[in-house]
Amino acid sequence: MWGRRTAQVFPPAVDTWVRLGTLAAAVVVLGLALGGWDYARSAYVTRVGWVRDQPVPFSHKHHVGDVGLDCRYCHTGVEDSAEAGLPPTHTCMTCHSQLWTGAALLEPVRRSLASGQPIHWQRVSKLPDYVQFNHSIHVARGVGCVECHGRIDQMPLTARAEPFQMKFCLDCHRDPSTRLRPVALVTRMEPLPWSEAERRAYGLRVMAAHRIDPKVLDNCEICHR
Amino acid sequence: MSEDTPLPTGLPQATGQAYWRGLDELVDEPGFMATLAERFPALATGPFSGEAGDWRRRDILKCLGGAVALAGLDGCERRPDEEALPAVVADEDGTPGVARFYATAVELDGVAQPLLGKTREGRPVKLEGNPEHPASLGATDAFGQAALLDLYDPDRSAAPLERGTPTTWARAEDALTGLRAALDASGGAGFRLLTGPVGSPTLRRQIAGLLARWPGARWHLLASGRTDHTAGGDLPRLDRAEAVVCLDADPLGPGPWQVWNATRWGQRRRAFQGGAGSASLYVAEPSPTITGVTATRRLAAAPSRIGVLLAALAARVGVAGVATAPLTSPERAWVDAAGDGLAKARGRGLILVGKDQPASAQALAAAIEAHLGNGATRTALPPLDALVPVDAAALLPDMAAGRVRTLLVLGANPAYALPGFAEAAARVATRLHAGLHVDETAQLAHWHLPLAHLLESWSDGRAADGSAVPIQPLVRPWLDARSRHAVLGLLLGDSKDDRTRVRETWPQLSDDAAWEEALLKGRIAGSEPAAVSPRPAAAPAPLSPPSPTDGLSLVVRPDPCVWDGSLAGNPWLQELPKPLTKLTWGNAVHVSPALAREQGLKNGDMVRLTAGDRSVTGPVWILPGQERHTVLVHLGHGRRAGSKVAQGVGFDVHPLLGATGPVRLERADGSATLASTQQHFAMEEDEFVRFVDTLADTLPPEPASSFYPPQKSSPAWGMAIDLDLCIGCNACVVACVAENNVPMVGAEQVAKGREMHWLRVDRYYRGDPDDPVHAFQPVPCMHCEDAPCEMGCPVNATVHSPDGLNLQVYNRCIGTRTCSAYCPYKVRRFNWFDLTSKDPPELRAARNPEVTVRSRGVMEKCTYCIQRISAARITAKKEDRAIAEGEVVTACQAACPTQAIVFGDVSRPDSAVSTRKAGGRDYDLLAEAQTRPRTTYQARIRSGESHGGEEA
Amino acid sequence: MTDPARHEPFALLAEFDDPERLVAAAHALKEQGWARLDAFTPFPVKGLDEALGFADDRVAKATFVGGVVGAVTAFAMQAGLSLDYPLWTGGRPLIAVPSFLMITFELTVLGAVLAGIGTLLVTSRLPRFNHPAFDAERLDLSRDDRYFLAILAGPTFDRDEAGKALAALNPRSITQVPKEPGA
Amino acid sequence: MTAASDKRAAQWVLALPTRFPAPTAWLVSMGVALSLLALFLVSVGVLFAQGPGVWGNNIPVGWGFPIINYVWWLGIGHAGTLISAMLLLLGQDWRNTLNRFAEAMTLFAVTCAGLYPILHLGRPWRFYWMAPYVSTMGVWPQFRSPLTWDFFAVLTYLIVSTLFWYIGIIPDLAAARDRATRRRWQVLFGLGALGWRGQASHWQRWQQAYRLTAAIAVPLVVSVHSEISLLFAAGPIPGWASTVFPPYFVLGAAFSGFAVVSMLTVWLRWMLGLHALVTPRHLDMLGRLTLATGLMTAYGYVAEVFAAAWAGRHEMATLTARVTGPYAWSWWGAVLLNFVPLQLLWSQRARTRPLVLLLVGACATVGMWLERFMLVVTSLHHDWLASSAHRYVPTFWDWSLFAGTIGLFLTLFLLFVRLLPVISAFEVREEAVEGGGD
Repeated sequence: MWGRRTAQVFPPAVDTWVRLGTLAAAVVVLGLALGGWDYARSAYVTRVGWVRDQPVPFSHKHHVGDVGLDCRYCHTGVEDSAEAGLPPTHTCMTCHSQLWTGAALLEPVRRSLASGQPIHWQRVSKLPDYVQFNHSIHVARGVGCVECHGRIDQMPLTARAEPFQMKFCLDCHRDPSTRLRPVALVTRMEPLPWSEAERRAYGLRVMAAHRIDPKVLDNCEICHR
Repeated sequence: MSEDTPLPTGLPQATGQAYWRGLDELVDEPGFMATLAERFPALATGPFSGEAGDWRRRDILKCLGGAVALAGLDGCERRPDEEALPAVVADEDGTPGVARFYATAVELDGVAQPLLGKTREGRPVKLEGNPEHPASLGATDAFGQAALLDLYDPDRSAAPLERGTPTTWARAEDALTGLRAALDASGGAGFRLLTGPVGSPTLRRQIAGLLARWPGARWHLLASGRTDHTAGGDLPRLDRAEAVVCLDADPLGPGPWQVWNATRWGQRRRAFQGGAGSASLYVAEPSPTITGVTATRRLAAAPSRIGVLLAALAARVGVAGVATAPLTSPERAWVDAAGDGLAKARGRGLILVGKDQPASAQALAAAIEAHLGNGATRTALPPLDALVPVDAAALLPDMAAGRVRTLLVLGANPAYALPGFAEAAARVATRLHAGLHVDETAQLAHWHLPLAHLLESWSDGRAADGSAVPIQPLVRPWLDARSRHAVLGLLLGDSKDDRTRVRETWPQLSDDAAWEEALLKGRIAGSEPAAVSPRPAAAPAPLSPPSPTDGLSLVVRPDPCVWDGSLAGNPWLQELPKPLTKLTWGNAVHVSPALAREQGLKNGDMVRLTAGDRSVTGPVWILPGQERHTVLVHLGHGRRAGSKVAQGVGFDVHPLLGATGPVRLERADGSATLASTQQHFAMEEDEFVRFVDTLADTLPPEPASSFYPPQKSSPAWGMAIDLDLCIGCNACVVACVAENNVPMVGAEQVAKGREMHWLRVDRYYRGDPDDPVHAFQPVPCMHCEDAPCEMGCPVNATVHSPDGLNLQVYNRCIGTRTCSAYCPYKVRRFNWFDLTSKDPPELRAARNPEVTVRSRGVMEKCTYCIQRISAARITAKKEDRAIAEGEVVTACQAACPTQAIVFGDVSRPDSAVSTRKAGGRDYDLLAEAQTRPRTTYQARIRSGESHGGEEA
Repeated sequence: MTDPARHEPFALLAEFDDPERLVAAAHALKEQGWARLDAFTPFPVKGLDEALGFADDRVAKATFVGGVVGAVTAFAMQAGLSLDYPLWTGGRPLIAVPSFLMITFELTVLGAVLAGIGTLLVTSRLPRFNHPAFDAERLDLSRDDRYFLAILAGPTFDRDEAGKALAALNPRSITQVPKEPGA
Repeated sequence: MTAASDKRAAQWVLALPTRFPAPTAWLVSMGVALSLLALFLVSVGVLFAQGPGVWGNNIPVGWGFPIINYVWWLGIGHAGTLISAMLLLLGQDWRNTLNRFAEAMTLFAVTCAGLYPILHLGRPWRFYWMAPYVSTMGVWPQFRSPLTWDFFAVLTYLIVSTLFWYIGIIPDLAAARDRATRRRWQVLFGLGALGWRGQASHWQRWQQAYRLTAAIAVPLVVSVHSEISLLFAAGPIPGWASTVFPPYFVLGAAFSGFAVVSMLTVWLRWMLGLHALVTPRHLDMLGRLTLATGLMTAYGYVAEVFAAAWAGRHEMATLTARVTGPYAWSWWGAVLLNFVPLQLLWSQRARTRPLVLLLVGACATVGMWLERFMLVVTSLHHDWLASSAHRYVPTFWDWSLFAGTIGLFLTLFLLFVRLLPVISAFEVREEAVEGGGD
């Protein structure tokens, strides 16, 4: 019937298609929004759980979990410096001059010592350059290593445990009470034998004692300078 | 964790496993050493731990890349995670991320400026004054601050050159050995050593040894027309002088003695503010200097009139038998004022006469001082030793005559600074040059040997007060360069290391304790020269008749920013606005407004300046307050070689040095754009800089400004800048640049109005351009309580902190520039381009790791050195105490030699800043803008008389 | 031409060539008690709504509601988000009502317009690309300069009654619009 | 004119796209437009590659061409909505021949305006931080900032004026669909018409929606440009902090808008031969509108001078700088171009001369641009401290981007002219039948 001049430009199917199309468009838009929201928080962006190739497959699980080294044995700066610091080759060799002296895995370490060239570690817990994080004050207030670095003692290969995004920092800065622990136990990995209520009660006492005011803790200049 | 938070019951006190803390628990811990090391960092460097160990902490090359990565310098955008490179050997510099300070010094014209070098991860990132040293009192000048960048200059010479081609030190050593043999044979005949002024006792000792070993050798001094401070002379004591008269002299101006004089002037002036005696400064000068701007009474006088003024002054104070010439009424008024001032301050007066003035003038000044009994206001320093160099001028004829067979130029640049050197050098058989750069002289030399920067070598020096300063390296030489001592050592065939050489110079340092003490304090005890009795005043010689004033008189001065050109490779100094003109990146022919009117000149017009048979061509700059017929030019520009930064900037006026004959100024073709950071200097009816007449006067109170209550918080940071103390020396500006990683943008961008300085020193004048009143005003961010900028930002990138800081969050900024548009003070700076990410690693290493490096398209501004505030806050928090008064010192405040800048907590009534603000001279800049600035100013006091009276 | 016998009609149309007669006709039918009346015109004809007894103000209501919703949302958003992360700017209070009114007004407008136009489309069942009306002979002229009065087919629709009623108005022509497009 | 002629004209308008009368003139114009558009792309490329430093902006003049052009375009973008909405409510039927392309002009002008605030940013790729969305930073926009207001204002204005224009064109698209013989036109118009069939029950709702939107659009226009004025007036800068600004800006906007509408009217009339529809009466009316708004703008100038006169030294200094300073040409240029040629429009003979209207419109358009330049630059280049005063000199890339957006505008407008009914045919017909009928 398209032959004769008529106003009927479209077959009935068009209406169906248009309605379906509108629906589809709505779904797509919604999908993109949710997808984007999810992507920005996904491990792909935050690198949470990603293991990076290291010159030496160093196992925190072995050294911390099994051997029982304290974090501060290698990360010596953590208590009095902004940076926890990576151990110099000498620190590795304090033990490995006696243990596993011939292990192929440790060849890069020995080479480093011999050549004086540092070991090229790949940083796992890297904050953006515009964030000024200070380890010492967090340790001094009893923020456990595990709060940010996770159960490092269970990581055969080291991976980022938390999304180092602003929201992550803010959550703690706005309510530190449940993340505080006795300073003596900051490097301890296993969860404390405390109920949530006990933790909060303790945290609140610490905050009172040290005049920690969450209202000013989320100010820009605390981290950005 | 503190006792007031006991562990709740049920918590295991033992922590499962037996953690072991580290080697220090296994080995015997040297507790004493640890604490000592903490308090005296330099000790931890273990100078006694042997050369190798000593180098370790300074080992920069090893981890430069790592240091760059760790320092977090890559701007605001997200980057893939970098590699981390821990040191191979435990860092004796202490934990990474903790700054350490080491006492050292840098030299200008052979005068050492005592410094503390701040190092992070084993590399210097900032220089501060050494509070332990009387010649510094913790203050620095612009040159001292900028020395850091010279150390990291990517254009520094990296390897020896033989006839221009890179070679090894081994070959250089062979050559020197050969030369030594030849000289031994010939007794040094035809050997000449050419240096700049040498203050280092060790270097002088080496030179003495050289001259003794080779009697035929000569030592020449290249001072580019400046006095050799190391040859002894009078040391002014402005702190004791209640009335100072400067005739064509610029004691507060840039130069080796600026810090000494400025700190002393600051002491005097502050005492005067406190009611303890007068602090009058009478200046007669051909062209305005910062001393003239600071003066309580200034007179623009042609150089030729200085003698006349001096005579009149002598007559005024009653020196007998002085022939006087007639004076103009302004001159008369000035002489009367100055004379009365001197008379009032009898015995506590000081007369300084510029070195360009004839000896007769100097003698007359001495006579007046003697007449008034002004002995206490100056100390006469003896020459350092018996060595007296021959002036470089005497070298050229010898060279031209072929009497020079071997010439060793050590750390000087005669091919640039000594007209005629190049031609004469052609007749010299062997030309050696040792310097930091492959400069004009190096290009003429057969051998060029790269020198190490003072901050990376062992040495010593003489501070302004004559006392000796040990110089220790902050970092290992990261280029294949040798110290000046090592170079002479090679020639003389002694292979000792520099540290030994220096210690040999100082027998009193032979035992380690004394040596360590010297290194810690940054001064060598008992090295102060005994003050000799001042030279007896010669009888007033008859003054040379004043030359006709119709002709022009030429004044040649070192550039206030790049000095004699040796610093021309330093971008921080090239882009530093000159105090009076605010010119950057180049020099100009400065003329008086009157002369400009006569000859129809305007800023930027090219002119040919001729003195006798020599002439140079350059752009004109009109300088209000300059004497009618005086023409001022600055040395130090028009470099033809050396650092890339230095080349092709400005024009070289060395040819005019010592030129005799009439001075002429002709219009040349064309004009040039001069990169000035300030276009309008006239302060009409505005009161940006406010004055009170006398100490007793106060400013009228401001009406309450805002509807909202003022901000209450503790701490509440604020700053007070006393314009009565500020001398506009620019030390604060460079200190700010160094502390805050402020990028340099170059002449073109400065001319467009895009300089990045967070802190600028505005300069105004009021009144008749031919004889105006000048004033300086440093302008950082005002940190307004009711900040308009914050209202404008759509993304919360600039907000207010509870302790009263106006924050700028770079990584949140999207660059709408609304904050800048709304800022009445225009203190905000914008990254119009990517200014940082292409910096070479050397410059990255120079950056302060505690300050974010800004990326393209974000706004930045003064933060009150928030990184220092945060550091103090964290330290205080760890010790569970409030931040102590004076614990936070901003970079500008630390550098200021007169302590014009005070920073602190305005919420405590007892703090220094509160005391300043409580005074009657305190005022808000642009109070009518109703922004409630936290930075306030104290008005200048016109009079220097303790008991009122004088009107300026 | 479709065959009425085989096809249930959508409506019966009477064609007029000027609006006055259309309105008059509409009045007439209304008085005869015809319920399901409508018309097809090239532009909104004055007085036709009254004649046909249209009084649908859903669009107006929706506009109002949309405006209110927009206003409340806007102010709540601004106040809420300012409190969610309280950052101090320019010494002003966190909830600065005068400043918030701007965006409140804008979103009021946006809400109102979106709601109004949305309701227009929904209540008119638009878009509708394929419609029996498009098949009608000459009806396309109703977008030009003809005016059609329509009696829509309903459960109690009697073609002949309607035909007579329309004929009585002596239109230029009477057309039947089938529900299904013809073969 | 007679009803019959109007009916013919209406049919003829609907046939315009399918039987386009002036292909050559159109192609030539399009050629110019596209070359300017190319310039636009190049300028944006250079800008993104190097940063805002390619412009002449500096400190103190951190705002230069981008903000000037932003305000200018947005001002132009106010006339369309004003014409169609306000005149519709006032029952001015003569608007029917103008409103369609006037509204289209509004859309495209606002589009150009909307680009500038984004291009102007130091980090344009972060522009979405101005929107309140759930970010991983937990930070929100600053709702006390005039820029945030503008963000919402411009967005709202763009959406509302688009919808207003669209529901207005639907009936014509339907008519065009029915008249079209070629398939592609049928489909194009048919899709646009959303199946409109002129049913009386639809018309009734349509009228409610259209009139309500119009009623809301008028205050919207006022609010939008008032907020643009607050972008300046909220700052403490002499020459900005003035309560005169909102009305001053709104009137100026309307003025510049009408000026541009006048130019487009004359141009389209000539190019498409719309003499039957765009009669001297329309030109006359346009002339009156331009004259009226122009005079009000002039009043704004006077008021500003008075305000400055008693607002203290800094304001006075700025005023003096504007009149005598280095940028005096922008002030005098604005005054002369805006108000001197305008006086021609007092005479009806002049108003009805297309060429006169065109030239006056052109002068006013340039003049209003100069006014924006004057407002931004003279205030910023020497605001409070003598020390921070600095000259501002636009660069090539400033000009090229400006020319580029003009190209963008022309391209869009020419496409509209080529593809859609440029005049509201059904309203013309309505006017013919109901106006001409009685």
